[in-house]
Order: sequence, then structure tokens, then C-alpha cells
Amino acid sequence: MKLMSIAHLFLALLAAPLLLGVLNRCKAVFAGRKGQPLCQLYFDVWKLLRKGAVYSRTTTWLVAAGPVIGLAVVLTGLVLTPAGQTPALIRFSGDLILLAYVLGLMRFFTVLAALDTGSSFEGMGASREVFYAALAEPAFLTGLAALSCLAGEFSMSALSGTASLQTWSASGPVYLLVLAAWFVVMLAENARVPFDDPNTHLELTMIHEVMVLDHGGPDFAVIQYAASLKLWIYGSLLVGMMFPFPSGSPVLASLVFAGGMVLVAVLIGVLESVTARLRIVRTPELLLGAFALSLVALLLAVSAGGAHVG
Amino acid sequence: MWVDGLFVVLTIANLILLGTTRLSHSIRVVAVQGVLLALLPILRVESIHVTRALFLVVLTAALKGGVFPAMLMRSMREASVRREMEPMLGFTASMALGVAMLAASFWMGGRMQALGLEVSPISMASVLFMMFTGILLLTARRKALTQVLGFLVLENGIYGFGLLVAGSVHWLVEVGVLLDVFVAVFVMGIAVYHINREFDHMNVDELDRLRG
Amino acid sequence: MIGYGVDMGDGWIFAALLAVPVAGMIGLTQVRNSFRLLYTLCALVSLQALVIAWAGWRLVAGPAGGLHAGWFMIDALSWHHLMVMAVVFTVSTWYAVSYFKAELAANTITERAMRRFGSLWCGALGAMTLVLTSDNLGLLWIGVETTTLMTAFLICLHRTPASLEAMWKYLLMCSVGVAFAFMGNLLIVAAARGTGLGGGAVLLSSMLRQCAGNLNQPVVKLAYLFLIVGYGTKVGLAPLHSWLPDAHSQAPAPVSALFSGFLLNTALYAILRVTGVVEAAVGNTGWALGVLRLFGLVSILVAAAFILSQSDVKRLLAYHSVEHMGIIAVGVGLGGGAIWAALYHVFNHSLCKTLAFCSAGRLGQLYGTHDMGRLKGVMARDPVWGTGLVGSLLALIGMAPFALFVSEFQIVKAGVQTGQWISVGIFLAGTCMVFAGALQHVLEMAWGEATEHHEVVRRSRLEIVLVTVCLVGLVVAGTWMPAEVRDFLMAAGRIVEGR
Amino acid sequence: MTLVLLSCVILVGGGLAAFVAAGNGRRSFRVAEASAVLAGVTGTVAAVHAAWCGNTRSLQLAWPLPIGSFHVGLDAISAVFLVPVFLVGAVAAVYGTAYLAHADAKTAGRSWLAYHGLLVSMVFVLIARDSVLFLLAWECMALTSFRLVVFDSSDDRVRKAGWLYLVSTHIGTAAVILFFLLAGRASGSTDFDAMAAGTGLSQAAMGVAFLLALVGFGAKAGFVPVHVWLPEAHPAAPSHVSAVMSGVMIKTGIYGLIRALVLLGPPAPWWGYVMIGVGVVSGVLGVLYAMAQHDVKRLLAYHSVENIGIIALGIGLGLLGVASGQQLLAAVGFAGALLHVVNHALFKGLLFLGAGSVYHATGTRQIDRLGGLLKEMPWTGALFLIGAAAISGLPPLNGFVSEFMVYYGAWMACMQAGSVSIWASLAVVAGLGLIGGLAAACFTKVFGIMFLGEPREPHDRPARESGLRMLAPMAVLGAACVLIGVLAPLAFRLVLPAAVSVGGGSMPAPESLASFSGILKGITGTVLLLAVLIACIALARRCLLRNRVVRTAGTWDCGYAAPTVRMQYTAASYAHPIMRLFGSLLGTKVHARLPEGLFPSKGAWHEETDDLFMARWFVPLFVKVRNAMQRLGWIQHGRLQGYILYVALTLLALIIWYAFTA
Repeated sequence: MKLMSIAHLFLALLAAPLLLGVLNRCKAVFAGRKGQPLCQLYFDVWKLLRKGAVYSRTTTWLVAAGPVIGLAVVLTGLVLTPAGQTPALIRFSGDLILLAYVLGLMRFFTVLAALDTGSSFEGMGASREVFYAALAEPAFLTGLAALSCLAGEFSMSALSGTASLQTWSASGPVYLLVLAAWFVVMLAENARVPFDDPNTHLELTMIHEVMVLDHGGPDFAVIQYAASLKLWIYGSLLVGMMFPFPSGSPVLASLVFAGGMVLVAVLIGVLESVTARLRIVRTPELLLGAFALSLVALLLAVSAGGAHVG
Repeated sequence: MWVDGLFVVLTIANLILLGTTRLSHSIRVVAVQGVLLALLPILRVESIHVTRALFLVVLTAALKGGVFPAMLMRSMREASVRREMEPMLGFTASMALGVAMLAASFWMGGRMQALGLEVSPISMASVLFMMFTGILLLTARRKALTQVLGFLVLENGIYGFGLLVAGSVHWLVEVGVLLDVFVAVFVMGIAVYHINREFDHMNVDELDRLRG
Repeated sequence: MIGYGVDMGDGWIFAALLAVPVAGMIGLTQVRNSFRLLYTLCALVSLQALVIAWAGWRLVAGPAGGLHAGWFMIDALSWHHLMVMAVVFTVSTWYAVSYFKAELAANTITERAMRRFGSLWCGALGAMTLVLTSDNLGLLWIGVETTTLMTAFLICLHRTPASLEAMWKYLLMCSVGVAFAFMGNLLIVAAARGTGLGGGAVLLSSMLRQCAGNLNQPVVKLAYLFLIVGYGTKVGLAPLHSWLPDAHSQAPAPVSALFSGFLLNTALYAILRVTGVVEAAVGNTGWALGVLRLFGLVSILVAAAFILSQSDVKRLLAYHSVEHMGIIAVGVGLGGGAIWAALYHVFNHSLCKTLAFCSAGRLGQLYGTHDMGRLKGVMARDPVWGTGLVGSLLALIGMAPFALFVSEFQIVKAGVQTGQWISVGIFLAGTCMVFAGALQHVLEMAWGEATEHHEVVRRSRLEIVLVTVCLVGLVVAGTWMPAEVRDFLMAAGRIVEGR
Repeated sequence: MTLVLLSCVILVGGGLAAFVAAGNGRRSFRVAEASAVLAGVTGTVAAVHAAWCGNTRSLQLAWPLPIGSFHVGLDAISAVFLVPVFLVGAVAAVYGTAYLAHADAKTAGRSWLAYHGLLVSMVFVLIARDSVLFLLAWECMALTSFRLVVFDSSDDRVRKAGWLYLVSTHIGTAAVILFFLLAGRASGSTDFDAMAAGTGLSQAAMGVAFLLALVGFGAKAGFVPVHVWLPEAHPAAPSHVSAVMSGVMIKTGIYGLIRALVLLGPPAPWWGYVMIGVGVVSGVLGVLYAMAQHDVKRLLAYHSVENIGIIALGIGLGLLGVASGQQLLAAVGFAGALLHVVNHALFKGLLFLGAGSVYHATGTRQIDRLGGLLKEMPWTGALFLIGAAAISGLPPLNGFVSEFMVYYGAWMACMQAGSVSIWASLAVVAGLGLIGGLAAACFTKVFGIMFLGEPREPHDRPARESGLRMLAPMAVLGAACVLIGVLAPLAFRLVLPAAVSVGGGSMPAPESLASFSGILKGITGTVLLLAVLIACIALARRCLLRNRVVRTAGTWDCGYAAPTVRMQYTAASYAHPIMRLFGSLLGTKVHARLPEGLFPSKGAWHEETDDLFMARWFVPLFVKVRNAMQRLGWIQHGRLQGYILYVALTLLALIIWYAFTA
């Protein structure tokens, strides 16, 4: 079991950039372009790692600390995150709260690193980032509460991979609602359309991209890589919690998991191709909507879960 | 019988007090009232220690009939005021009110009866009316001197009330009370004198600098 | 004199208690030098205090019923008040020394006025002693009326128009009120017809309590109404308090201190005395206490209303007197465990208020005004009396650890114990309003920017001692009370309850 | 017990000595400092020991109070609250000696008496076992802290703040008095033991008592809407005092509430719901108001409201646990609350001290006038950063541990759906999530604007790093924050006895406890891993950059030709998106002068957010009362005749009343 976990950890470390590749390729297909190669991100990271660095005179040690802490956090997050039926290396009841808060730590320092440059553009990005985060948090945690009420479990590893066709038939609505809510949260947290547009380079519209304007060289490589890992974490949560897994052979389960991840990437790609970025003013409504969804999910879960638990 | 007649006289005196404007009249009326009240114990046979009773009668009569009027007259002359001008409550109005109060005091006398104080309602009503008159003089007149008179009338009423309901308290107490009243009037006289000197008027309702 | 089997040992005490003030009253008219006069005054007051201490010793040693000699009597209730009187007189007399020294130096007062002050001061002392020691309600009434007459001219020691006005109002209102009280006495005599008491005994409160059962109840109740309104006028229970702010604000500081420190309590003592009799007569149904409580609550509310909008510091303190008289009345009115707290509050309030008026007086001399709009920044300019004023005001509005907080707490406790929620509610609401209103004044006076800058004033050692003693005394009284003292107060409380 | 009393003696002695020596500023400072530190060390040791062992000691001194008895005691609950009193009290004293160095020596020296008095009275509030003694200490605490608030008493606004503070706490005291009397009504005693033994109250009376305690103690603790004094008083006081008041003193309100719950015995479920409601409202509104502030100390004061809300959530969960008979839920909920009490004392103390250093260095508390301080004051900045991360509840710091406990409790409640209303746990989860996110937003704002970027206005004097006396105390607090954050299981063990005795003394099943501390161990492991990873990556990065060109340039200006420092984001602009969403809720007033025309010359944007409860509720109430009272002025019209008429009419009315009743 432990071996499996370690294997999955390394899989994540290796395949995470690929996920973004799949995503972009899918977008390209929709746009009728040939698109960048699947492994583009690997090339970028490698190139950046070999570069020197340029820092603003305004900055302090924080601008360097941001990426470092960010990467450390997502690595810790990976250690906490189960992959399908393979549990995480560290698991305990309530570990998802810890995950949410270490990701909060990452955000905290990314934002500070952005403010460290004193650039008003990065300040703008930072301000929006914390704003979304504050609204996304309740939706995320409430959804979690719904799922854990359903399963009577409070540890990601215990929750992950429990979903099956029976549970879906039993309490499909809950899954659907939480799925929707968490998908929105994932988009917000990973700065995807409709919250943010990683493609444009018009600073006024960007959030995550604009926060890292002043990072370059290895730091930027680290940031890119960390971003892909973060997407992987959210993806694997989504897949692990929702995807109906066959019981029995772990290998099959792993394959299902991988498939699920690809599916998530494709889904995002499709979404990004068919929808446009929302106006900043409207985005809160989307997040509040997500919160409402998971709220309903929780109530449903309690009415159902209360039966077989309490 | 005698007693009731006396009280009728006192009541009339009160009505005069309410009606008159001349301070000197009022002073005299109050003096007469005081003397009559002072004489009251003689008409009551049941007082035991005749000598003490007589002593008290003489003392009271002397004070109320002699000393007080003299003092008041003097301060009236010093203040050079003759009459009570434009009182807050007009004279006819106060007469009317007086009649109303008379009725009230009869009612109250009746209630007193109910409380188990065996006194003749007329006399009780009359002393109560005396007190009412005193209060009216105190509250509805302008001149400081009139207020002193009002205080005296009130005091007369209480004295009469005492005679009616309490019989004789210990003579020392009565002497003490008399002494106090004497000093009070004396002090008030001095006060009137000073007020008159400081303000060169003795209209009390203009003494309203201290408020709030 | 009037001997019903006098135990001479105690008789001497009463003789001494009355002799000292009378001697002073006559003797001081002859003292030409004002300074000697002041110090003689201090000596006399201390002597009186000693006699009172002696009486206290006799009381503890002597029989349970207290000391009796004819029409005179000292029991727990009266000795408690005597003790408070001694404290107030001692403090305010010593204070008067420093106060009038300043006046004489500034040549704002004449030697004649000082002589008048001396003898009237002693007269007031004597009259109050008479009130507190007389068992005979008639004699007690005479005493109360005498206090009025003695103190009237103390108000207008400097003959300003305002002081004359205040004095006139005081004189008339209190005379009229006390006249009603006399009527109450007469009614009590009338009610006592059935008891077979005659002559001098008919007004002896001790006798009346013994045969309370066969008093004529309705008449006694009527009498009580007259007594409470009559003496209440002098206590300053709202709505009979109108003379109080004027007199307190216009009198010289030592006199104001005496007024609100003890004059009011003298009249209140009279009420407590008769309350005991009446309660005994109506069979401890709490009827009399109820009336008293009503007056107390009204007083608290009225005082709160006027404290919120006050501009003159001495008037502010005067309304505080109204409030605290109300608090004491409520305490007594709540009955049970509140009565001894109320008596305890009597001491606390008297000490505190004496200090407050003394401070206000000296600061008034310093600033030349009592208007709180100009009386600012006292802490910086006069640390000694500033501390005195701020400390005493904080104590007055019920800050711990000062004693007033504790006594008020006990009063509320008794109210809750007996479940008199309305009274408790009004009490708390009123005191909170007073707190909010008065605190604003305190802050401005204590630390507000003074209009023009002055150097810090240095005060004599005597004054520093006075302030420290009073404040420390308040804290100690709030945090230390041996069981014996509490028992003593409770015994006094039982007398008020007529048990 | 004896150690605690001993430290009290030391404090009193030190305070008096400092007061006497006030003439010579330096000496009085040293005395005050030494005594505070000595007492702090003794007291902290004693308190930690007592909290850990959780056994109860009690002592009856032979000192006759007028009422009540001089009964003091030390149990786990008191001990937990004593820890911050001594710790923060001591370090803040050291800090204060440096902070007040430039103030007028005499006043400052005098102020130490009040400071030490405040500490002592807080200790007595915590160890009193008799309501009269408690109230005496309670009022002394109010008085001394009030004296410290009006330290700079020449300022008019400071006096107003002091007034508001004292009035609100006094009105609270009135409610507290009523509570004690109600609780002691059956036994007729003022002693806590007697109360706990025999509160023969009906359910309704219990409810009333609980509400009285909630209002009375809440006024001190700062629950919305009776929090209004905090944002006024804390900025007014000197920083080391604000640290003690906001970090420690308001916790005595929480202590009082918890003590009240212990005295009242088994709670009704609705108490828990009320607490959770209060907690959510206080938490969310507190952090939102904080977000809207521009004065850093005012902002921190509002954050106290927020954290008090979190504590209330914990208490509410604990109450639900007791009411529904789940010991573990009760234990975890109360433990979360108690631990958060300690944590908040630590990081809020740290933050106030940091803010004080900044004020000391730059002479302004306006966030928008600052910037780039991290270069001038690196240590202060770093320590402030620790505090900011801790208060935002981020691992590996202490704030996260206590919030995690509350989360976990909420989840347990959620599991027990049916016996506990789902809405309660939902409110906790969603509320905590929102609070956490907003807190992070708010403190990125504070730190980012104050310490990062370029100075937004030229300082009137160059900021200098503050001295060791100011840094060391902050360092101590920061270290404590990290320590608790990393050693979560020990922290839980420390507050467990107290939590259990709050929950009625029934220990949860050992295996459930073991599992929970296993969870905490997991957290410890994870955060250690995180630390290791950070270290490794930092190292790797250094190696990577060792022999490469590292240049410095201007910040990327997106092609704008002439960027100025005035173009930087300000606190207002940073908070703007959130304010736009919640501004209507807070009643934010915007004064905007937008640029007009083709060639706009000037534009201005100014937001201010006054406290809604103050502006809409309390001020109008006070005004109404005052006007009503002033309308009674005619009673005292000054005419004697009227006065005599009053007397006569009163008498007449009484007689008539009597005639008709008899």
C-alpha cells in the first residue's frame, strides 16, 4: 500500500505538467490550431531553471520566499492527497482542513511576494486573489462536510475512492452538487477561465499571471511547476471523491484514476474554449453560487447520512 | 359649644386673610388668631395642671399677640412695603379657592372621625382650613413678609390641631416648640431685612436666580 | 433634670454631649482672634468625638437596650449616627481651618463673620447631638428645627444675593416641612391615646415601641405620612429636595460638606427612628418601608436626570446627595439584609461626600469658579485636591474598591433575595445613568485642557493628610469589616425594622 | 497557588516602588521591569504546572470583607487563563520601558503603578472564588486599565474613548452583579462553591442568568454588538497597554463567561446555539470592520472582536457537546476555545507590540502613509509577519491548531446530525472558512502595505529598527506562537484538564482522546515535513543561483513611462473588492471625486467605515435619554412658592392615596 502511495507521489511529480499540456492541446483542438506540444511546460521549466535572475530594487527576501514556500506547500499537499483508492502517505481525520490551510499559506506568501514589488498591477492581482480565496474557502469546506457526512469519514484518504456506482445511485444528487461546487472552486483557485485567463497578457485582466510579473528564472520555473502541481492536487481530489471506482484490483483503480485526471483536464479545456472570462464584478456571484450548491449538498447528505450514521 | 363658636371666628379670620391686601391688616388678623388659639386651653376643662396651663396660655398669647406682630410690623416699616401687590393668585380667586378648601377640610374632618379621633368636625375642619390658608399664603403671594405670615398661620393651625387631637403634650415640649417658632420668626425677620437690603425689594418670586 | 430613675453614670454622658457644644456656642462669640477660634473649634469637636467614643464604650459594656436617661437614649442606631457625625465634623472642621485661612489671607471674610461661624457651627453640633440622643420624639423634632435655624445663617456667611436667596429658600421650606412633621408627632400622640401612656412618656419612642400593639393603626399610618414628608423635606428626598442644590452650592465649602455630610442624615435619622415605631405598630407588614422605598426610587431617578445636565460642580455634588439619600431610603425600604447595608452606606456616603465638597471648595477658591466648563485639568494643576475630587466622585458613582460600591451591592443583593425586581431594576438603571452622566464631568474636570496654563499648586501637609485619610478610609471601609461591626449594624437595622 | 500569590506580592511591591521612584524615571522603569519579569516567570511556571496537572487548590484568607469572604482558588480553568496574564504581562512591561522612554518621566513612572495594579487585579479576577472579591477585582481592573487608556489624557478623543470604555464595562458589571445574585439566590451566599452546589433555579431563571452573563461578560470580551468600546480604547492606549488589554484583559470576560457556565451547571442546548450565533456574527463582522480600517491599531482591535468570535464558536460547540452528552465534542470544543484564548493573547500581543514599534519609528498609525518598512526594520517586520500568519490561522503556527480543533468539533457535531442541529455545525464551518479567508486577506493587506513596496509618503523622520528591549519581547511571543503551532499535541494536553472541567468534569473515553491527539501528531508531522521541504528548496535555489548573473532593476512597470510611489496599491484599494461586496452591510461611506473630461486633472477616493452599532444604536439611544432628562429641567424652576407647593401636593397626594387605600 505504502509503495503504491509513493508510486503515485512520483507519478504526480512527473505527470502534473503533462496535465496542463493536455488541457492546452484540447483548447487548441477546439480553436482549430495545432497547438503547442504536450510537454511544453517541461521545456519551459527546464529553460527557466538554467537562467539567471533579475530582481526589482524594491523587493526584499520575501519575493524569493514566495515561490520556495509555494513549492514546499504543494509538495506537502501532494503528500496529504490520496490518489483514487491509494491513500496518502500522511493521513488522519481532518487532514483536508490542513490541506486547505497549507494552500492558504502558499497563497499568503505568493500575495506578499507580489506586494513586495510595489507594482500596482501586482497589487491588483493580489487583492483579487485574496478576495476569491475568501469566498472560495466556505464553498470548499462545506462541500467537504457534505461528503464526510455521507461517508461518516473525515479523512481524504478514507473518503477517496469510496464512491461507486451504488453510492452514486444512492445519493447521486449530493455528488453532483459537490462536483459542481468544487469544480468552480478549482477554477477559481487555479486561476482558470472564467475567473482568470492564463492566455491573455493584458495585465488588467489577469490575477495569477499578474502576481508573478516580476519573477523570473528559477523562481518562475518553480512557480510554474507548483501551479501545475496545485492543479493536480485539486484534480485528484475531485476524481478521488467523485469518481465511481471498481472495488478490487488496485492497478485497475489506478488506471481509472489516471483516466479521471485526463478527463478533468479535458473538461477544463473544453470549458475554457466555450466560455469567456467573467467580469470581475460578477465573479463573486459564481463563488457564492458554488457555496449555495455545497450547502444544499450538505443538507441532503445529512438527511441521507443522518439515517445510516445517527 | 363655645369651642365651636371660637373656631367659626377663626375660620372667618382665615377668609379675611385671603381677602385683604394690606399687610398690616394681615399681621393683626394673624395676631388675633394666635391669641384666640392660645386662649383655647382655658375653655377646655380637662387640662389638669392649671398653673402650667395658665403659664403656657400667657406665654403663647404674649408671643403671638405681642412679640410677633411687633417684629413683623418693624420689618414691614424697614422694608417700607404697605400692601401685597398683584399676587400670583388674585384675591377673588383665592377667596373662591378658600371656599373650596373649606369644603375639602370638612370632608377631611369627616375622614378623621372615621380614623377614630373623637373631635367635633367643625373645629377639625376649621384648623385644617387654617393650614390650607397658610399654605396658600406661602405659595400664592409675592412678598416675603406674607410668606412669614403664611408660616405663622400654618403654625397656628398645627397648634390648634394639636389641641384638638393630642390634648396637652408635655409642657416642656410645648415650651420648646414655642421657643423654636419664636426663633424661626426672629430669623425670618432678619432674613427679610437682609433680603430687602440686598435686593431692595422683597418679592420672593424674583429670587429665582438659582435654577436647574 | 427630667429624671425617670436616671442611672447617673449614663446621665453624665448626655450632659457632656450637650454641654460641650453649648459651651462652645456661647464661648466662641468672645474669641476675637480668628485663628485661635478655628483651633478652639477643632479642640471642641475632638472633645465631642471623645465623649462619643466614651458613650460607645459604655454602650458596648452596658445593657442590651442601650443607654437611657429620661428623655435621652443612645442605642445602636443613634450611636452609629453619632459616630458618623463625629467623623464628618472632625474632617470638615480641620478642613475649615485651611479653607478659612485662605479666605482670611485673601481678606474675603470678616472677623465677625468668623465668630458667627464658630458659634453657629457649635450650635449645629449641639442641635444634631440633641436629635441623635433624644428618645422623645417631640424633643427630637425640636432638635431638627433647631438645626435648620442654626445652619441657616451659615449658608450666607458671605452676604451675596445668591446665598441670601438660597438661605431664604432653605429656611422657609425646611420650616414648613418640619411643621408638617410636628403634626405627625401630634397624630402619634393621638394614636397613643389607647396605650395609657401619659405626660412625658407619650412621645418616648422606646415606650411607644413597647406598647406598639395597642396604638391606633390608621392614625399611626397617617402620622407616618406627615412625618416622612416633613422630615423628608430636610433629607432632600425628591420631590421635596428643591432647596438642596441651592443651599449646597451657595454655602461655603465646609458648610456644604456639613450639610450633605450630616445635616441630611440627621433628618434621615429622625425618619428611621419613627419608621421603627410605625413598623412595630403595623406589625412589621413593611408598610412604612414601602413608602420610604417609593421616595427613594423617585429620588434616584430625579437625581440622575439632573446630574446628566449639570454645569456647576457643587450643584452636581448636591444632586449626588439626593441620589444617595434615595439609595439609603431604598436600602431601608427593601428591608431585610439591605437595612444594615443602608446604614453602612450612610457612613460611606458621609465620608465620601465630605471629601468631595472639601475638594470642590478648595478648587473653587483656586479657579475662582465652580463652573465645570472652566474648572478643568485639576489633576495637573492641583494634584492633592484634584485627586480628592476625582477619587471621591469615582467613589460616589459606585466604582470599586471604594466602600460605596460594596454597600450598594449588598442593597441590590437583598433586593434580589426578596425578589423585588422592579425596585432593583430602577435602582440599577438610575445608578448606571448617574455613572454615565457624572463620569463625563469627572473626565473633563480631571484631565481636560485648562483654559490657561498655571504652575502646580503645593498644598499644606494637613490637606494632604485629609485627602489621603479620607480616600484610604473609603477603600478600607470597602474591603475590611470585622464581624462585630456587622453585627452592630445589624442590631441598628433591627431597630429601624421595629423588631 | 502560593507561587501565584507570591508573584502578586512581587507585582504590588514593584508597582509601589516604581510609583515612589517616579521622580527618577530610569530607576522606576528598571524596578517596574524587573518586578514584572520576576513575577511573570514565577506566575507562568505556577500556572502552566497547575494547568497541566489540573488539580484544584483553594485557600480561605482570614480577611473580613464587609460581605462575602476572601476565598481564592486555582484550578485548571483559572490556570489556563493565568498563563497569558503573566507571560504577556511581563514581556509587555519590558517593551513598555523602552516604549515610554521618551514620555514624561514622572507620568510614565506613575503609570507603572496602574500597570502592575492591572496585572494583579486580573490575577485576582481569575483566582477569586467569591463573587464580591471577584467584583472588587473586576472593578479594580476596569479602573486601572482606564487609567492606562487615558495615559495621554490631554487628547480629547482619548478622554472620550476612556469614557466609552468605562461606561460600557460598568453597565456590563451591572449585568454581572445581577447574574451573581441570581445564581446565589437559592443559597443566599456569594461564594462560588455554594453557588455551584445549590443553584436551585428553574430552567427559565437559568436561561436569564446565562443571558445576563453573556451580556455582562460579553461587554468586556467584546462580542458584537457590545464591542463598541474596543476600537476606541485600544488605539488610545500606549501599545504595550493595548497588547495587555486586547491580548489578555478582554479574555477575563471569556473567563467570566466560562466560570458562569461552570456555576450554572448542565446547559440547555439553545445556549450553545446562541453562542455559535454570537460567534459567527462577531467573527465575520469583526474581520470585515477590520478590513475597512486605515488605522493599524484600530484594525487590530477589530481583529480582537473577530477572535473572540472564534472563541465563542468553540464554547458553543462545547456546550452542544455537553447538552447532547458527547464528552469528546465537549472536550474538543472547549479545548479549542481555551487554546485560542492563549493563542490570541500571544499573537495579538505580538501584533500590537509590532504596530507600536512602527508607530514609535514613524510617528504614524495610518497604514496608507507607510510602506517599505521591511528594509528599515527587518526584525520587527519578520516578527510582525509571524504574528500576521498566526492570526490568519496558517500552519505551522498556533492560530491554526485552535481553529482546527473548532473545525473538528464542528465536524463531529455534523456527524451527530439529529442530536445537534446541522445549522450549528454548518455555521461554524462556513463561518470559520470565511473568517479565515478574510483574515488572511486583511493581514496580507496590513503587512504588504506597511512593510512592503516603497514608502507611500515621505516619512517626517527616517524609520530606524527598534532596540533590543522592544525586539526581545516580540521575539519571545513569536517563539511561543511557533512552538504551540508545532507542538500541537502538547498544547492540547495542556488545556485538556481545563476543557474537561468546563464540560462538567466527565472525561471522554481514553481511546477517543488518543485518536484525537493522534490527529494532532499528524499535523505536527506534516508541518515538520513542510519546514524541511522549505529548507531544502531554499537551499537548492541558492545552489542553482550561485554562479549565475543576478541583476537588480526597477519593478516592471508594464511600459508606463514614469511610475511614482503614489501609484502603488493602498490599503483602501487593496480592500476595495471586498468592501464593494460587503460595504452596504457595514455602511461604508465613500467620498469619491472621479476624474472627468478628456484630460482629467485630479481625482480622489476616500472610504470610511464607522461602527454601525455605535452610530445607529448607541449614540441615538444616549442622545434620546439625555434629551428626555433635560426636558425635566423645569422641575427646578427656582421659585420658592412652587417648591413649597411641591411639598404640600406630595403630602396631599399621599393622604388621598391613603384615604382611598385604608
